[in-house]
Amino acid sequence: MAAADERLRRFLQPDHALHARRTWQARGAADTPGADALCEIYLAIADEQIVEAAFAAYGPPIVVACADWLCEQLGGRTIAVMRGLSEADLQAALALAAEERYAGMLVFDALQDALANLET
Amino acid sequence: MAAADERLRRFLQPDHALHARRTWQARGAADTPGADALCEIYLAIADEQIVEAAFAAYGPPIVVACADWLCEQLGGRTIAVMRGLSEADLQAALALAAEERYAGMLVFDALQDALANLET
Amino acid sequence: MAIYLDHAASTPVRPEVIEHMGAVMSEQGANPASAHQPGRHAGAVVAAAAAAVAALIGAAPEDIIWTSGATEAINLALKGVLEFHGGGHVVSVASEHRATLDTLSWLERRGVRVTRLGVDAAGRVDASAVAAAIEADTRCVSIMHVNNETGVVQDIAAIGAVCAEHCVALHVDAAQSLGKLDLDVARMHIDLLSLSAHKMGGPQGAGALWLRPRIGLAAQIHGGGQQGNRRSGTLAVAQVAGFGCACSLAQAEMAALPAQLRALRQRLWQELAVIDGVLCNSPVQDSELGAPHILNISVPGVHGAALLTGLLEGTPALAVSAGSACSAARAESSHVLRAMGRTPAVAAASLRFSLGRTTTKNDIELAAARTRTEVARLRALAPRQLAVPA
Amino acid sequence: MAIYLDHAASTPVRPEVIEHMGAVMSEQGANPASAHQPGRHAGAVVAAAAAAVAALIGAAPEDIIWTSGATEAINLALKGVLEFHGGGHVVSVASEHRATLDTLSWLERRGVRVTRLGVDAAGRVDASAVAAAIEADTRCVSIMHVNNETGVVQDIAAIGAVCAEHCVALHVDAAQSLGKLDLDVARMHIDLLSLSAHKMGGPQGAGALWLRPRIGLAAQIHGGGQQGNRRSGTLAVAQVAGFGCACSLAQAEMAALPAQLRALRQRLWQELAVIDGVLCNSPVQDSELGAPHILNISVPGVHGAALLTGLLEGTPALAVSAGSACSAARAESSHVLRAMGRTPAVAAASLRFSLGRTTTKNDIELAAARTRTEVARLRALAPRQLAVPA
Ligand SMILES: Cc1ncc(COP(=O)(O)O)c(C=O)c1O
Ligand SMILES: Cc1ncc(COP(=O)(O)O)c(C=O)c1O
Repeated sequence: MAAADERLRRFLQPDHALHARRTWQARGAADTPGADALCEIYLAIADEQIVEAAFAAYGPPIVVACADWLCEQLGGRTIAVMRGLSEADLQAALALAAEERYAGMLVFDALQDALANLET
Repeated sequence: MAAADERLRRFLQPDHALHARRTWQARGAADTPGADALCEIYLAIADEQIVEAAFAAYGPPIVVACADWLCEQLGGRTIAVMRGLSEADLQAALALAAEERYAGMLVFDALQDALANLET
Repeated sequence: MAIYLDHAASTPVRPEVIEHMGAVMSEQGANPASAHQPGRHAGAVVAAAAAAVAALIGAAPEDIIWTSGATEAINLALKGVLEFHGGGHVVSVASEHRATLDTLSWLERRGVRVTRLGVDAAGRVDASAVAAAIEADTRCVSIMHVNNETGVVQDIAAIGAVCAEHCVALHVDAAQSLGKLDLDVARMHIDLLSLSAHKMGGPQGAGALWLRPRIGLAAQIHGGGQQGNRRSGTLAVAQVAGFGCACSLAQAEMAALPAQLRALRQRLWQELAVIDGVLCNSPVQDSELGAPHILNISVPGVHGAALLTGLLEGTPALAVSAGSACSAARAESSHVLRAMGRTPAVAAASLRFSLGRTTTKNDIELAAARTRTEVARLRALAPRQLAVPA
Repeated sequence: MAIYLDHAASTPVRPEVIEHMGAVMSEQGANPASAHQPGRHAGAVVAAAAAAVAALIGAAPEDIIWTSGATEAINLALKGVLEFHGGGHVVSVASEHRATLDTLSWLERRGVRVTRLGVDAAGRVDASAVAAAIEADTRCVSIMHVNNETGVVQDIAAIGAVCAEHCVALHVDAAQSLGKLDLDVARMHIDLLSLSAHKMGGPQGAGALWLRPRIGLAAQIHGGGQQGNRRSGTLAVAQVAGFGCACSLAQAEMAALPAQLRALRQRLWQELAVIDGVLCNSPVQDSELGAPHILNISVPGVHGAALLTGLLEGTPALAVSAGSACSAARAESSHVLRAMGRTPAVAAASLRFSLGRTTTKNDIELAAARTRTEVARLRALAPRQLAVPA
């Protein structure tokens, strides 16, 4: 029940939606094969540390909830620590059902893409 | 509706059930093929006139109603007039359905039997 | 007002149930299949009702399939199992309710083979006869718990053990026993159980089929896919809630109601036993063999239709029923009594008195007195050779 | 409390109906099949209800067969006609309700041939297409009056004339039109008509099949032989009475209610039409083509499941439904909208608002405002390339 409430809250009132109040150092995107869900992750970075992360997303509510959860985890972490973050954590935190796993993969794919963009 | 009421009244409270308050000059009986209904007609006769008629019956309610109706018709009639009485009158008076005609035939058969017994 | 002793045909809805249904209808307007909040509230009402029904039969709520009554449940059980298996063989009993017998005839016309076991003079079927009738492709044994005409109780636990041993699904028609006799699907080895609400204080038009998990069943009403695709059609939330409410009330009274009914029925039989020649078609002597609420008698020497009409239309009017209101000559007398070996004439002159929670001692005494009077009147009307009981 | 705009899924039972059903349950405890006085009283209640339902469709009361809802009625109509004829061919339409489509698929697996006609962009089927599809052994044409997702109205009178000319029975699913549009079985040449009570103020779990005399129909639920052997099972007297009561009330309001609903729906559309790119899937322009109570829209560029969840769970909560809550990617979007030629993505992003007798102008305005806000929120959340409608 707690996970269900959290999922709903993150969908209805995400704290980490993309905004224009700062410039972002990296942007990554991913989509699902059927293109029914899209996710972008934006990172603001200073001194090897993520100052803030934000997302834009199109898809079922669980996609928004996953993106919001991920951005919350990212804020304040060093890039090294962040690399240790796993999909399993997300699955556990939001109690993803088997048919919802794609949402977790999607937001992590977007994050990987952002990191790749950062490195280049 | 009137006929339905009359049928029910004659079954529940027949006026002409057999009683022992007088002697009867003739008795006739009839039954249905399956023996599921039986009727006896009793006649008390004086001066070629039927003083009173009564019945005994076993069978569905309609048999009792028909017997009661017939006995009422018979009372006070001369034997000659009585012979003019027909099953059609009974069918009309009690609104017999096709599957109830047997009851009319049954009581008239019992009457014929009584008249035959009278003549011998 | 007629003296109502036809509770086995339908018993009045309990006031608590009427009130609950009214509240549900006033507060819950939604379709329980809907994802929105009002829909989920309606769904919660259904879930609570499922828990109440399931508790009364020792089952899990999720295995309840709601139907429009026991007739539909029985049709679903028998057609559903046989369609799932693509045909086969069924074992049942000659004295079952029409819902079973007519469904089996329908299946027979489609190639299903049906064995209809006979019953003994008390109306019981033997578990060993069931065992002997099971064939290699027997898909289902279908037996009623309590007979609706005589109240005779079948030994479901023994039959269930036989079915379990042979790995054949057992379907039980419990329309007349729910809330009157203990029902435990695990202990009795039942696989499918048909229930009806209106025989035990719930609303007419509500019933259920309980289905043991993993029993294969093909749906019989197709459409929106409600109830896990086992029975389509919008759920009747208030009906289901009323059924659940009646089950909760019944469960609380299981300790007292059967004994109360049994005592009244015993009293009724005492008062009717004085009728010359009267026969009892219900097992009144042995309280294990007879359901508490049904007393079936035959009155030889009195025409069945006349007796019934006399009681129904006389004063005070009784509301009772006949095994069959039809005449013996037309060979339409009760198939149940004939299966028990009664002659057509005796079967035709039968009366069923059935008692309910609201039945009083006064009802019983008035009904017995009225019956005695009517029998005496009809016997007096009959020709001499019939005046003594046949 | 959610703003309830899902009356096409189920509309609240009218207070008069609840009261009437409570009175019937309190006063009538008997089985209407019983010969005794309480049974006859129950039978009279049923007869009065049949008269009320029949009056609303221009039919005779004795031709009403009571069922547990439109789903059962549709199953009975289609299976009953095809079983009676021992197979054959059926003509129907791709955008029918699941109760029709799934029953036809079941029949197809048993050798019945089915033609499913397409519809135009508005969702209408052409009477000439029906005529062209009729074959020598066509037993039945089955078409819904009002589509439950879009509200589009089929020209039943024209289709009925075609069927009459070809001597083929016409079955109409009127679950969504009863009490909202004129229904006249004679004028429209209807032979079988499926009805549901809970879409028009009656109880859930009550419905009827009206059957033109002399149309051959095989029963689908077997048993006690109630309803002239056409549908067995104890009649649910209170349910039937509630349905009858709802029909009487509806008949008195037929002059006013449709116009009232139509005006509210028009208002709702005006308030939603300002959404960038919004598409209307209901024929709002032509009042002949659309039922008064249904408005279906698609909002491109917004994910359907997100929009629905946002509306259902946000504040104030709306109770609306989607043509389908499933995602376009899984190709499970509304079969109705896809039959009308909408892309899967557009079909997946659809919302159905359905209005009822109790809907107020305030409901409409709040719902429209809430929808606009939610669409704006979700569009703002979406990646740039999607921020403009697709
Ligand atoms: C033993 C038995 N089975 C089945 C039924 C049918 O139940 P329902 O009236 O709920 O269809 C009844 C009652 O009519 C019954 O007594
Ligand atoms: C057009 C249509 N047909 C049939 C049905 C099924 O009706 P019921 O819920 O009474 O089974 C519905 C509603 O679900 C409907 O909208």
